[in-house]
Amino acid sequence: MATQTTPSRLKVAEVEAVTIRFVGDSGDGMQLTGAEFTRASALAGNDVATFPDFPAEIRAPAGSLAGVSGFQVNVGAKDVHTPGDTPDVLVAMNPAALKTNLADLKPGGLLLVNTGAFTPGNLEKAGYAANPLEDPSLRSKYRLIGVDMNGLTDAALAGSGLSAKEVARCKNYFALGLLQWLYSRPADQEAESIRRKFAKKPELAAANLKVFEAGYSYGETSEIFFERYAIPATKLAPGTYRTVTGNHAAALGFAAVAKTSGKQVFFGGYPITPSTEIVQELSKWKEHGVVTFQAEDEIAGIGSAIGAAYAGALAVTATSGPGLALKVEMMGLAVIAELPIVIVDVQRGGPSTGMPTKTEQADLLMALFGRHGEAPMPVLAAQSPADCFWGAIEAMRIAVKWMTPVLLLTDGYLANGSEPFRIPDASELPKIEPRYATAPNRDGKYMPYLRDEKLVRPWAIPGTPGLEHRVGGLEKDSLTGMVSYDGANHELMVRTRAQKIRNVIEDVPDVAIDGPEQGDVLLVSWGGTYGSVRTAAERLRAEGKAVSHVHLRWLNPLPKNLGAILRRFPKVLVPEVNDGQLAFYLRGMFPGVDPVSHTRINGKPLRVSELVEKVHQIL
Amino acid sequence: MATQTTPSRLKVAEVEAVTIRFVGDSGDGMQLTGAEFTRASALAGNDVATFPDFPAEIRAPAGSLAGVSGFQVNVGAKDVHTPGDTPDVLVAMNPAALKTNLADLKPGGLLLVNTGAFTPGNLEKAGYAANPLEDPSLRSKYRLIGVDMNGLTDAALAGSGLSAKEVARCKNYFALGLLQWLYSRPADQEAESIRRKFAKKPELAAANLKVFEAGYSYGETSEIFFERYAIPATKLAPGTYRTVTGNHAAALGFAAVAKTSGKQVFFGGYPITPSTEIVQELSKWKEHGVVTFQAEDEIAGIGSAIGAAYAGALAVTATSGPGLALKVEMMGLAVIAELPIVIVDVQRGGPSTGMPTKTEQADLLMALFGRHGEAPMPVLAAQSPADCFWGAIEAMRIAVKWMTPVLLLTDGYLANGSEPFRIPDASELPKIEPRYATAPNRDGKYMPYLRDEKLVRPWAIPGTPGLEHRVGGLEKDSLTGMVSYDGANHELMVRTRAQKIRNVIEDVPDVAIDGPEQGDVLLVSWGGTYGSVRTAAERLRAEGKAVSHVHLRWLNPLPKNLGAILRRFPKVLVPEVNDGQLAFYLRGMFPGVDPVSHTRINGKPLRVSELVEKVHQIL
Amino acid sequence: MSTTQDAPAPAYTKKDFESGVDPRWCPGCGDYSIINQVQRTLPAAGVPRENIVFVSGIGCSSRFPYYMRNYGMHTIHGRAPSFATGIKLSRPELQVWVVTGDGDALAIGGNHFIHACRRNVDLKILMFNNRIYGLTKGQVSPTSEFGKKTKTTPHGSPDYPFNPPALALGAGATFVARSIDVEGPHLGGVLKAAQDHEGTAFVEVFQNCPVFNDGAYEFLADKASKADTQLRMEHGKPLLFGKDGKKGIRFNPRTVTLEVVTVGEGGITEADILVHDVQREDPTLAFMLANMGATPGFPTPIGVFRDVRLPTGDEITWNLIDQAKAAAKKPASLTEFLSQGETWTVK
Amino acid sequence: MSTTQDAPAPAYTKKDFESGVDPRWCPGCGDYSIINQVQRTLPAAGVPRENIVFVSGIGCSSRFPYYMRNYGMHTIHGRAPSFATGIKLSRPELQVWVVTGDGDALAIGGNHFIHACRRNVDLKILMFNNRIYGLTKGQVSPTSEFGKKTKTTPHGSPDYPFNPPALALGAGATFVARSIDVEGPHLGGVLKAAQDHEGTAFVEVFQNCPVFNDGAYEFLADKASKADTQLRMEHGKPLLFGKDGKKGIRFNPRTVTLEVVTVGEGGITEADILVHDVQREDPTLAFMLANMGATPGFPTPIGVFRDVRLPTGDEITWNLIDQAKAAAKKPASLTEFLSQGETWTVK
Ligand SMILES: Cc1ncc(C[n+]2csc(CCOP(=O)(O)OP(=O)(O)O)c2C)c(N)n1
Ligand SMILES: Cc1ncc(C[n+]2csc(CCOP(=O)(O)OP(=O)(O)O)c2C)c(N)n1
Ligand code: SF4
Ligand code: SF4
Ligand SMILES: [Mg+2]
Ligand SMILES: [Mg+2]
Repeated sequence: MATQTTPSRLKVAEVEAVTIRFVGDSGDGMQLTGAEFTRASALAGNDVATFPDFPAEIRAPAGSLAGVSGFQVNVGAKDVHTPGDTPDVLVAMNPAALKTNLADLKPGGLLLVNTGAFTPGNLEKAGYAANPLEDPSLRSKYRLIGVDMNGLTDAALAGSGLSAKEVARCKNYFALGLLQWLYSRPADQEAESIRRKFAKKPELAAANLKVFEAGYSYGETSEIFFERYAIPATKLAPGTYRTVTGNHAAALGFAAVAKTSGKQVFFGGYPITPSTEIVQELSKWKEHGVVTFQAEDEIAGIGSAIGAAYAGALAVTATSGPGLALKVEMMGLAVIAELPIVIVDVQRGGPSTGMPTKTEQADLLMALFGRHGEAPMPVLAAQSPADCFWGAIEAMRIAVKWMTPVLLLTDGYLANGSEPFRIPDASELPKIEPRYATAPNRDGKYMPYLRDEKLVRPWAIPGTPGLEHRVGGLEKDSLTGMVSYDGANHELMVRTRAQKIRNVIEDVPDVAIDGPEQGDVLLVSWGGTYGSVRTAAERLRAEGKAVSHVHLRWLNPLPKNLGAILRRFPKVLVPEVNDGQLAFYLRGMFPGVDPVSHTRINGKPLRVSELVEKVHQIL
Repeated sequence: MATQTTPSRLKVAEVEAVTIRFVGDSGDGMQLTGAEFTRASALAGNDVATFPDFPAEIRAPAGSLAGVSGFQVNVGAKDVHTPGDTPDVLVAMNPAALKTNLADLKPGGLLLVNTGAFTPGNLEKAGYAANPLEDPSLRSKYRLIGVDMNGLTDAALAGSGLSAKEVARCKNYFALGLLQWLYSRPADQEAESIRRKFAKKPELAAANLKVFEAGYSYGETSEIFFERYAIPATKLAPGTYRTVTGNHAAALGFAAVAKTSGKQVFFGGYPITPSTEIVQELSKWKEHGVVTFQAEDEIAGIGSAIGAAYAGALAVTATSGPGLALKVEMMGLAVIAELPIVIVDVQRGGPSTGMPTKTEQADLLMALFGRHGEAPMPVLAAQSPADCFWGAIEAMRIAVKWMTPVLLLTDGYLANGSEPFRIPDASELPKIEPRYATAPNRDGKYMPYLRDEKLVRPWAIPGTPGLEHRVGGLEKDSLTGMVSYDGANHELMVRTRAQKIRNVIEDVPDVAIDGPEQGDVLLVSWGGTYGSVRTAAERLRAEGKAVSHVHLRWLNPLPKNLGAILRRFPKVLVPEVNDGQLAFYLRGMFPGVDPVSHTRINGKPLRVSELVEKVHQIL
Repeated sequence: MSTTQDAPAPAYTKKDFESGVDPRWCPGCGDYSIINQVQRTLPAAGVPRENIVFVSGIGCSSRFPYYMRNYGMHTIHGRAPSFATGIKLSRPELQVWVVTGDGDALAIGGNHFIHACRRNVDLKILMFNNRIYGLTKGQVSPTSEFGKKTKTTPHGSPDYPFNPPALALGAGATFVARSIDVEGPHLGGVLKAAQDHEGTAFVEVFQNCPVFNDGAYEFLADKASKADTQLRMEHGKPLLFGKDGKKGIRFNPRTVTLEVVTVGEGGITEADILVHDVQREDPTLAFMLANMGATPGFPTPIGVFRDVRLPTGDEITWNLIDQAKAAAKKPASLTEFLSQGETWTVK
Repeated sequence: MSTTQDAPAPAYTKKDFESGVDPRWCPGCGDYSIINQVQRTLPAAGVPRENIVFVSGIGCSSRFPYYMRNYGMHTIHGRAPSFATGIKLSRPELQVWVVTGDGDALAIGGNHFIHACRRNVDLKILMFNNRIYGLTKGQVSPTSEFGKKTKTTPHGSPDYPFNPPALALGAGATFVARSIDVEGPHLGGVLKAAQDHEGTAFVEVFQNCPVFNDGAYEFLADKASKADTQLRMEHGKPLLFGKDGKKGIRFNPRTVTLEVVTVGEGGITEADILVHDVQREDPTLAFMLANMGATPGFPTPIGVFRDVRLPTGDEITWNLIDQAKAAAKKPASLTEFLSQGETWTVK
């Protein structure tokens, strides 16, 4: 789809990519503005990656520093893996937003400011002694463009009969209009979208549209810009696309499992930031074979899921750190009972309540080792917002095939970040076919722990005559499933459970090396840092450095070929948003391998520039 | 103290050590018999180590295999580190007991059987087709001595007016009498102890005493024994001794803290096997400054303890695997709030409910890494029953000094096993002196996170005017303690908390090497396997092998000198009662070090013989 | 998943519900007589054995499922209701029983218990109340008497006990009943009523633990006095008790309290005696009777306190699902489903 | 540890209880008026500021301690009562408040809540009931109305809500009350009563969440109709309400139910109106009034339901400790203590 646009007096410059950050007060609708610009860019055929960054869950006072809400989008003509480190364009709707974000703007970057909001009151709330816009150094550092969006919005809506408050809430569309114009987006599409969004309130639809058009034509008519930009469409794989956030994608994945398997997907859980959207989406899809249950707490949430799994459902729970902590005992039961269930952990800043709205990767070792007794389970991690769809399906496939709980790790950045998602055809999805036992498996008796050659036990569900049996948390006889306190049996069962999880390796693809098979530095990442690390590797190779990248989707079991690859590189660098957990894990798993650990724990995705620098240091 | 005994027609042979196992039905009082023999041996100046092994918590049907209860004691003239691998003497009170324990008896060992219990009914319950005592192979393999203890007990109590049931319950004293005689224990002491024990029921005291004496003189008069034995007194350090189990010792340790510090020790917890005796003991000691609270669950248990810690108490909770799982979220809070509290985890067979009455060491990695976010805390482990006393005190000292939760690991074997404990003088105990803040610490304000040079934050408790402040689970400003969502502050706090725990190294003594500083094999152990591994090392050196042993009381931080030691030995063997957790941890912590892992997961302490063999293999 | 449709409902006998594993309770444990009654009660309903699931937590009582020849889960201390809720919401055609103890249900499991009462998912919850922690050998439980000496309260318990029926009624339970391990037929009747009830049915069974809390219910079980200490509540019948059935419970409207009176004395006739009505929507009287048990001088009520039919949690959940399905236009294909919202196509 | 002895009790004003941190609640949030009343109520009691501790869980409501100039803990979702219990048992001289939300107290925290009610440890529990999860942006809570559409129940909630006062009474609470965020003076009075009560005091505060559940209590707050929808319970006074105070609650002894009557109509006099008595040991009437709130056609009672003095959990605990100390012969030395039982000496 070409970027049709209105004829313009200005020349249009082609750019490869741009990173724009919209910042304003929580009340200013920056999330909407960012999402709309993203949508338009995607529809224009660009690749996009976004990073919304909103304040703590509770609304802070209007105009305060704590109340600033931001949305960053990276739009490109080539594959876009990250929302971008530092914005090329900063759109600041008030002083607090300017103060908290200016430092990130690229030197010489475009600084678009809503001057109308720079009132003494707002300046004070932001802790500005004087109006920073009047500070000449600002103009020297950046391409400052001040626009009184408040005033122009008022003007546009004069006589509309809307209240001052309603009018004020329209100004984000002015900013959007201006940006859409600047990046040569067709105006008409936005009109459609506005009508859809405000279908119930036509008067607001009209108002917002008016303001959007005002912003759009302001760019054209006012003399403030001397060129516009266009970003050529990306060569994405052919297909139908939509944008998804990680949480939305995970929910779609589980629902897809229900649709393709024809089996009930049962979700039992308890709301917790940043995982809640998963259940919120799933609850809408009752007609698609999904049953959701909001329990009284996380323990009951996973308990209900394990119960449903015993009853034959494809069971899921989703949570974040504090909730995962509460599910630990239950996970142990699922391990010993060998029942299939998927636990999604959307990691957030910890420890304890920590930083609920910030991202982190610090639950890895807990996911791997955080259960009492020997309780191994498969652990995998999604690598991008859209990949949460595939991660959800794969986790469920493994759980059912191997009769085991499976942990799927995502994080706050993936959960709220978005990117284009190519809608797959049913045939592209792996088959999930639970084989419920229907008959006794040993001389007319049903032996719940009589395993197949892969060490998987059968799944007999209530309602099946003759297969009545009991499962539970006490050690079980390796065949009959009766309670057993025999030491030898316990040892056999512990080792068998461990071996079964090791056997999952048959479903773990070898990792692919991005870059030369051999080189100076190997970057190893897992989970949500994929984009930053992949981009860093590409940049470094573009600089001519022999740098390769391996990204781990599977944390347990680790891919067969990983050890050999690690040993092939003189230097291995493991960048993480934690205190070095994967680096420690790799050391423990591959004697002799001693990676350099690079860690950042500031609640934000890793910066590409930082990684590039780090590699320069160790090269 | 010499082993005074009645003159005897038989010669008395001196033996260095003997391992005796008493086995019978749960109803047969084997725990009491074993404990009494242990007491007498200790009083006779021998060193002792015991291992009670009782069935699942619920009473099994009388005479059944599942109902067998055992008590093993190792008595020696030299330092005794373990209850012994395989008994020299097996006292079997019924067929089920014989069946389940015979395999463990040393070839040629003394097999003392209560023939009176070998009735058709009991034989059937034990699954014996024929009476095994009539099987000649038994006599060829062991020194079988059959005594109709039932009959002789009945005879002794004929006309006592006791019910048949009461009479039957006396027969364990016959066995005890016989063994006390055989090992040349003075009869009079037992008389005292029996009177004390049955003070409330004089008629039973009389009966048991009678039966004890019957057993004692039976040895002398009957012609079944041709010699008696005596075990010379051990050279224990001078002092007053008592025997303690690990749980009792831990409770004594916490109470000792209350007495020496003059501060309240607050225990909040929830009963769980095998940790419950700790709170059961502490609850008795209200007059010693201990407050105990049985909460509605483990979460509330540790919650109440953290609350008490905030209020200034020296707080403790104790649990086992499933309970530890439930405390995970709370531990994270204690980490971020930096409040002192000791969590005792008495490890048991896992995963899930697992094997509640069996021992295991499989919670190590959970203790180290089982919390969401970066939540490091000091972890130490007791090495013997009596050492649980010192472990409890040390854990509390560290918690208070460093304002941090501390995990103390013990296990089911330590908890129920017993050994002599030299009663220390108050002066031998480390001082624990909480320094509650009394005044503002920064320009008239109180900054809860203003740290000292060791990075420890102050402890201001309610009731102190002017220091009112709030703690909580959200990330806090590094100084004021106000909620902070600032990324840089979060990174600073995560790294500071980690560094603080690394600083604890100043309280971690270097590990001492048992054996040569350099050699062929280094055995590395932690926790309850100390005794077996130490004994194995001694045996191997006795064989002339260059084998050394390092035992880790500290798991986090690890001792400063450990890495160097590990690297000094060509082979490092790490034996554990789990699937290789310490071995993995050492690999992760010391790049290049790749220990051989030896694991046993059968609910029992490690066997010395097995370790010796293993070392032979790898040498 | 409904392999259950075609299952026949054979005429069962008690034996058909015995798993063949011999119970591992102590000799004389009250649990034996309870399982006995459960196994006698189940056949009547004619529910196919394979459609019944027993779920328990941890405790002596919670070993129960191993001894039943049905599907079963022996789960985690206190959490049985959560598993049971998942099973019933996922497979409403199954009959789901929860077997629990006073510690399992009311200490660590208290939250799941009250939420089960609130949601009214069709679960039958049997709580064996021996007023002690049996499995862990004798610690105080939330139903242990105030001041009771146990292993963790050597100087006496400082806690006031829960009154389980009162707690359940406060949480909104639609069915609340009580019986005694040794009163076989009575227990059987209560179990039957619980099985017939649609919605969460809570049955408290007074159970003797001869090993760690022997004689806790002597005052109720004692043949000589039980006629005076037990009040057997029967729907539609006046609340009479005592050897000659002349003692009764009268409701005193002035003081708004219950009192013990004797028919024939002081002009009291049977008409003055409160008539028991388990179907009262307002739980007040049931609550009053539940609390009466705790008041000295009054008999201890056994039988059904309340039995009210409200839509069950599983019915409501599945009605919503069926409505959603009915409202949905033809089953959407996967691609249609995934394509909701805005999409674009790359050629 | 008792640094508190010497502390004076200065004459405080509201300001003395403001921490100086400005609250971060949304504009118009009911929490503002509640904290306002708490800060007005505290000075009266004259308890030294440093002897008061506020403990909360997680939720909008649970941010409360940050805004109070006292000691405080902002803990873990649902667990506040457990911390508070530890503080109070360890340091009974402190005054301990718990601030919680409907989800915090009754969803994840339900068990700790009912056990607090049962133990009667002297805690003042304020539950801000906005019938929604505010902090997580609008999911169903255990007090959300049946059928309510929320983010996790787009087709309507399938769960029956808890009736918090009824639940607390079922759990044995000695003090149960209710008020409304917007009824400042009334709320102040209830808070004062809670502070004066010795033992666990539970106060449910109806709180409006303008962002995620606006108008939940419109029916009570609405100036025009509130006289008819609110029933203000006052100890010793007849339960009258309505514009002209002529409507009243009568107890119908025949049906054993409450009914709304009008004084002056059909021969009804004020004498027929039920007189409120918060000190009734028997919780039945309080329970009846609590349930009345849920019944259509009836006013919603606010004020104190029950206020009964029983020995508190902390009093009992410390009595046992003091008795043990009194019974103990002279303080045993460490060595004496450790040497209990059998010992032997090695020379
Ligand atoms: C998480 C956890 N905490 C504690 C325990 C230990 N435990 C097992 S059963 C039990 C209480 C049993 O009492 P009750 O529920 O009354 O059952 P009873 O044995 O009396 O029938 C306890 C504390 C456990 N198994 N798991
Ligand atoms: C263990 C855990 N689970 C879930 C959450 C997420 N969470 C925070 S507050 C909350 C509920 C808040 O509702 P409520 O208690 O009614 O307080 P309100 O915000 O409405 O005042 C939830 C689910 C959490 N922080 N911790
Ligand atoms: S301990 Fe008590 S409750 Fe448990 S089985 Fe034995 S008698 Fe029954
Ligand atoms: S979300 Fe609701 S409850 Fe929370 S602060 Fe905002 S208005 Fe108050
Ligand atoms: Mg019990
Ligand atoms: Mg709420």
